Amino acid sequence: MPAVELVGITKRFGDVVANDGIDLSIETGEIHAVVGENGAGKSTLMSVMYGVHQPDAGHVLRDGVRLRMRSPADAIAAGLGMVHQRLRLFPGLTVAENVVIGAEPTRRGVLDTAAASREVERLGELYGLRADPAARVGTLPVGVRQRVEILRALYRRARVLILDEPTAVLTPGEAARLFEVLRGVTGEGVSVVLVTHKLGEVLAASNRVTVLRGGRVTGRFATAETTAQELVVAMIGRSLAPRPLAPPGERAAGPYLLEVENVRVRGGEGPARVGGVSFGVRRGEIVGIAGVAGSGQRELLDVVTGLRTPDEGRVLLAGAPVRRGRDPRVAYVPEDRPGRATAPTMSLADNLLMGGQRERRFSRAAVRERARALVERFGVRAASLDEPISVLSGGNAQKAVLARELSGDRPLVVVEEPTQGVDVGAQEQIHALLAQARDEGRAVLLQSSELSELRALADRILVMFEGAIVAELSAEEAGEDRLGAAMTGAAG
Amino acid sequence: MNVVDLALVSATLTASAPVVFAALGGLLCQTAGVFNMALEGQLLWGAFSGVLFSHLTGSAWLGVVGAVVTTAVYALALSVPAVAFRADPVVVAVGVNLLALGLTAFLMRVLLGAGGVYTSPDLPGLPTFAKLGLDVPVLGPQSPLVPLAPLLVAVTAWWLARTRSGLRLRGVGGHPEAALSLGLGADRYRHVAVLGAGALCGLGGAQLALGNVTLFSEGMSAGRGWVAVVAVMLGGAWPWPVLAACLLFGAAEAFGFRLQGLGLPQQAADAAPYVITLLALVVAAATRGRRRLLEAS
Amino acid sequence: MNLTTRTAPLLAPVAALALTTLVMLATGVDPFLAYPALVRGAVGEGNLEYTVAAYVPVLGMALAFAIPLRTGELNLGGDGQLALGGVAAAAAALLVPLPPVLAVVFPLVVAALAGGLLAWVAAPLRARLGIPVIVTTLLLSPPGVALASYLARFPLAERGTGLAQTPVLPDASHLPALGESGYLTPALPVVALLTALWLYADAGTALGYEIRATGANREFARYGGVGVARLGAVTLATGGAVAGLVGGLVVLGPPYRFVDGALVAPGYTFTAIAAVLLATGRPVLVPFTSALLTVLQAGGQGMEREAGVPSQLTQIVQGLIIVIVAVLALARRRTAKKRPGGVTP
Amino acid sequence: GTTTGGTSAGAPAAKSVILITPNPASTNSFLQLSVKGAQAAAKEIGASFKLYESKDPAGIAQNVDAAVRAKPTVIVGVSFSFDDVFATVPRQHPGQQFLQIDSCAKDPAPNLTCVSFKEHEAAYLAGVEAGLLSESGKIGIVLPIDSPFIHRWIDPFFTGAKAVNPKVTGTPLYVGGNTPFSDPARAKAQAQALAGQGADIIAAAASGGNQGVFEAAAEAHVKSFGVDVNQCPQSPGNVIDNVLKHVDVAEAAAIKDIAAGKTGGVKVYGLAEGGVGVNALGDDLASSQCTVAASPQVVAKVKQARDDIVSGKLVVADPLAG
Ligand SMILES: Nc1ncnc2c1ncn2[C@@H]1O[C@H](COP(=O)(O)OP(=O)(O)OP(=O)(O)O)[C@@H](O)[C@H]1O
Ligand SMILES: Nc1ncnc2c1ncn2[C@@H]1O[C@H](COP(=O)(O)OP(=O)(O)OP(=O)(O)O)[C@@H](O)[C@H]1O
Ligand SMILES: [Mg+2]
Ligand SMILES: [Mg+2]
Repeated sequence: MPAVELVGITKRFGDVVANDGIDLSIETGEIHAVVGENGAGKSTLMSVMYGVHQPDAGHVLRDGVRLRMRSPADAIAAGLGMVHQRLRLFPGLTVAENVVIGAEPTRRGVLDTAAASREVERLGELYGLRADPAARVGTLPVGVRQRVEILRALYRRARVLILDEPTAVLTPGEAARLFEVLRGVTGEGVSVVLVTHKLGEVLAASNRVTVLRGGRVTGRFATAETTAQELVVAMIGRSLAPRPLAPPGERAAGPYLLEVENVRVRGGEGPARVGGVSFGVRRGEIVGIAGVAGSGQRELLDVVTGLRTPDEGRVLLAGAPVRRGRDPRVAYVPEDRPGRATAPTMSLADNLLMGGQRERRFSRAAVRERARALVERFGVRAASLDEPISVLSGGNAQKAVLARELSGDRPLVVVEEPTQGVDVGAQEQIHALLAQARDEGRAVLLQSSELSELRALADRILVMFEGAIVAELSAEEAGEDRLGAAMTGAAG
Repeated sequence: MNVVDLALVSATLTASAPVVFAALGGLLCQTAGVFNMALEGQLLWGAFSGVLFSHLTGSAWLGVVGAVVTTAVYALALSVPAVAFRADPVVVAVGVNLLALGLTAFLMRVLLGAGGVYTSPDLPGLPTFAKLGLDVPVLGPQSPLVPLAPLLVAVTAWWLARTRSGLRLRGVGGHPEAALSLGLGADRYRHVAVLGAGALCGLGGAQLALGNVTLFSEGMSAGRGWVAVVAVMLGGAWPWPVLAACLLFGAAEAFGFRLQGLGLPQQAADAAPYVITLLALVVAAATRGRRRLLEAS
Repeated sequence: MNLTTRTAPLLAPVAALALTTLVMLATGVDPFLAYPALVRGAVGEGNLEYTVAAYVPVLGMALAFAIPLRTGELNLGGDGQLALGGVAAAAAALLVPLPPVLAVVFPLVVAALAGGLLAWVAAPLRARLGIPVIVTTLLLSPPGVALASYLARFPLAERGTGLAQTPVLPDASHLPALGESGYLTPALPVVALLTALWLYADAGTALGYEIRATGANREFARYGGVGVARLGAVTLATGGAVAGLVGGLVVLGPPYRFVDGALVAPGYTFTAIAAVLLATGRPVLVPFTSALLTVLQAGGQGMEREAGVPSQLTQIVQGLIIVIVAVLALARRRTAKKRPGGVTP
Repeated sequence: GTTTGGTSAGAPAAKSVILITPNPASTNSFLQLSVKGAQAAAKEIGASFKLYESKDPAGIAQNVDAAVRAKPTVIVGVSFSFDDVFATVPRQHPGQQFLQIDSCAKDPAPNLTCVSFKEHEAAYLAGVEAGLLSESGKIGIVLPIDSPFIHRWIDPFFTGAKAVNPKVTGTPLYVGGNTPFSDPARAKAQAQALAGQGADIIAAAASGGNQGVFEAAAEAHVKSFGVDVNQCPQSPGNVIDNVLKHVDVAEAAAIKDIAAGKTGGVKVYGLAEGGVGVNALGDDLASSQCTVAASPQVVAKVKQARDDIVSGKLVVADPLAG
């Protein structure tokens, strides 16, 4: 008997049918991957399973028994646990408080903090999920935070663990550790439902795969018997063209467009975040930046784009220092889409304008005209230019940001995590756009935690560790093993 | 003339007590993630209903009970739109404050038959400790609600830190979606926090109208609710610092009165508490770092 | 949902009036007596002029609140800015005798500077120390009012009168009358012009776009190269300057002097805030919501005069309108980003 | 607002009186008294009565305009706040009679009658009582704001006290804040501050805040003074006396005069005219609940001082004149 069974789930949001009669069964102790394009209905399905959404039709069976799901409380009671992509932790509370909240141990009515800490340590020991119970969650790196979420589910004796895009924000090392943990818990008889856009993970870690498209199931596979191509076809209805992204031989030459000289940034939260970094990027090349989270890439890129003033050193663009605030010669695609790259409540047209508002005489018509042109040229799928950008799917929002930044002829392109949370189809288009920018003779600086992305796109990869560049690898040299070693500080 | 003496301490406590109650309410709401800017109106309603029920029942303590209950009910005017309907709490608060101003003045005319000020020798006020037989300095001239204010601060501090519901309230305020995914309905906690703030403002209003004085006058909250809003921010929504902020304001006000006696113009005394509070805020912000303050807002 | 959003500013007054009628009936007030008196009090013979005159400070103070609000900052210090502007205008007119026209323009400029300066103080405190503008402006308002009061009471005081007020300003500084009673002055076209300018700047200029973007997502605007701190300072100072200017315009109108408390007593600041919030984020509605609330307030006095119904009833109506609008406008805020202290996650 | 005496709309011949206050009358015992006087006069001359309450200067002007349109027998404006309006409007409407209480516009038009009071004379008498009754030699007074008009109570009060007891020191404290004329809580705090500094007499001239002063006085076991009307019953046993201003009497007389065609001019009511006074001088002292009744020697001294003032032997300086 399956541990969980979803039967005929249909869920509508207004006119959108997010889930359309979906059946899904999860066996005890298996890792079951759910894949599909942006907006295919994966998160909705998980939310239904976890009681966040009530389905318009269909129901959920747990060990063969039909569940009454009015809220996540019912799901938790039935032994389900969920790890959301945007982590649902309380930043102001400690690890122990975060784990036990909602099911707190008490002694004579008073919180038993000691018991909570003991429990966190015991579970951590058992599943290899170490975290300091007394640490405030807001101060922890994202990988550790995710562990806290898993701990929380396990503390509640979850037998079915739902993870929505858990690796999207993890470094490769953190992701590897996560899969170790997942294999550990399945060994204990826990079932795992894994939503992801990374087919590599699916093939490496899962037992079975269900593919969604447009709210329906378009494929069910045993992982051992399928291939990436087969999955892609089920997901997007065609296969991806094999693409030579970095045509070898044509090495960019000439002077550096971007020169970073001995840049030092002392962080507010820790010691020096960037300690004396120098490098350059030429026109016509893509330089990758790799490194585990917190190695200083974020701060370095803030300096390069002019958003942050370095404590020491300087950044030159075409021989002139980058302007403070934001240099208009830099196209910049930040990682944080709702926080920095877009204003979620503003319309798509207004979002597409930012940076170009002073280029021409401002008028409403001109703003819309510009937006329409960009949407067409970059293939952004949107129902209306006037709706808030927040209604766009992740992939489309990302394409809109790229459209805005790559339009015009800014010579330097700085991109962070361009394909995070973006489906494979959109990933392909985004990669093509970056390659095109390079071919137009721009200098591209690409930061990504997706090593495959770096290896496919970058001419050179700079590896950062603890605020310094510890290795520079050419595209040929950059194997996963060498990159991985350099990122952990082992000489590369 | 002495500028600092025990009477000043006493005056500080008197001036602060209503503000402390209101600020404690604001703190609860802030912790639960609702920005409560309606303290001014609720304090006013608390003062009015305290006098009304004291008048109707002939007992000041029943007046306090009436104030606590009806101000909690009045807080529904904030909690239903802002929590249940997700309306902007700032907008709702502006309406709630105006409504309180109009309602109390209107009902005062209609129910108490007085405009402007309602006072009567028959209106029972809260007893002072002196009247209860405890004629000591500082506390003697105060009503029992005055020491209750810091006591409630202590209870709140303990409750937030050490109890199940306190922990959950902190969680709910910090990240409502997270609470939801644990099956902890954020709304329930928020409603309770807003209504609790109402009850506290009822206490504060009752202390103002039946403790500090024994009468109701139109608009008698006179900005004390706004001071409470500031105190919540100045104290970073932590119980003890919020209490300290309220006391600072009360002391500045009492001290301003003294300065008047020394010949400073009345306008300087009027401005003093605000200027001193702002300076304290600047110093606190400069030392604490800007991040925390913005978070607290 | 969209329909409700669009009609919220219309629907809310209707619902609020219905609720108020209930209050009237419950307390034995005859609505058929009260409402006609309310309307006559606002627009009846001779009253319209005063209602229009009261519209000037309400609309002006609405701008003072709305301009910084577009960058996401709440300016609650209107009273201080207004009073300081008023007394500054009086001081300028009394101390610096100038030929006609200049004698009006110079005090107004000084008034705008005074109000703008007081509001501006909040900007660096926000940018450098992270002290919320709402707190700073709130705290700076009473000292502003106190300073104005002090100046009117001592250095600028008129001798031999009972009130804390300045002497009557020189004739050259009087705003000319546009109507019979002198209460209609060029202040109305001035404020109307400012409103039109603001509406144009907000919707039709790059600056307006940058201001809106800052309000929608500060970090986004910063990323886009907008100087958010500078913009915050500019909008705050502009809002304060408008408030100061309003103070100046009132003082240069009848009775042509600064009377302590006269600017603050009518509560223009909070009426204006209510009007702006009533417009639920659509600037073009601000002139209309301001008019609605002015009419209610002016009408309230007439209602009290004529029908003996306490004018506080109109405060009840206003309070109810705002609460109801907040609920009806929730559809817009569903998708809105988290605002400081807001409940939207 | 209150309306009595039927509707105002009627034949133009019907008499009517419209009283305009600068602030809501309810917060202010002085204004309430002026309402009482106008009501009484209207009744006596068979006129209808209407009360227009203003909230700010623009409201005053608006109310005056509305009143002019109603064409009553007389339009009464109370206080200094009407100085500006009554300097112009009566000239524009020469057919309309105006009456200003407690102040007078500059160069009053012939159709403007003024009634003003020498309350400083009464305040002086209260000061005499305070000077005689104070044991600590420290007296205080709580007032709404520091405006020149308010000094009509302060300065003569202290002068009177010093006249009988040179060692007396007097301290004025102002309520201030957001609502200075009706903030009993702040008024009480001010009175407590004075009591804390050893003042054993704290006069209340804080308008709507007076009750707070009386409460503080009662709690501190010190004595107080009231203003305008007999406020002794508001806090029995704690109020020595009151600085009375018989606005109602003076106003009613003026209204009747105007109705009878005796218009224009400034009528000043001092101790001599019986327009101001203290309860100690009244016939009903015994029933007034004022504690000065228990000190006949003080009453005698007050009577002496009154006589000196009336006879011109003693001149109390008007703080506003200086
Ligand atoms: N709360 C909601 N209200 C309205 N529409 C929604 C809501 N949640 C999801 N949708 C819509 O339902 C569809 C499915 O969304 P869902 O989040 O399930 O996709 P997904 O497969 O998780 O996408 P992604 O890969 O981007 O996470 C989309 O069209 C989305 O716009
Ligand atoms: N109210 C809404 N109306 C229309 N579309 C929405 C709405 N809310 C969310 N969406 C869309 O639904 C999709 C999924 O949004 P949701 O908030 O469910 O994120 P999620 O997929 O659960 O989280 P994540 O993307 O982090 O996995 C996004 O493409 C988003 O744009
Ligand atoms: Mg999803
Ligand atoms: Mg997603």
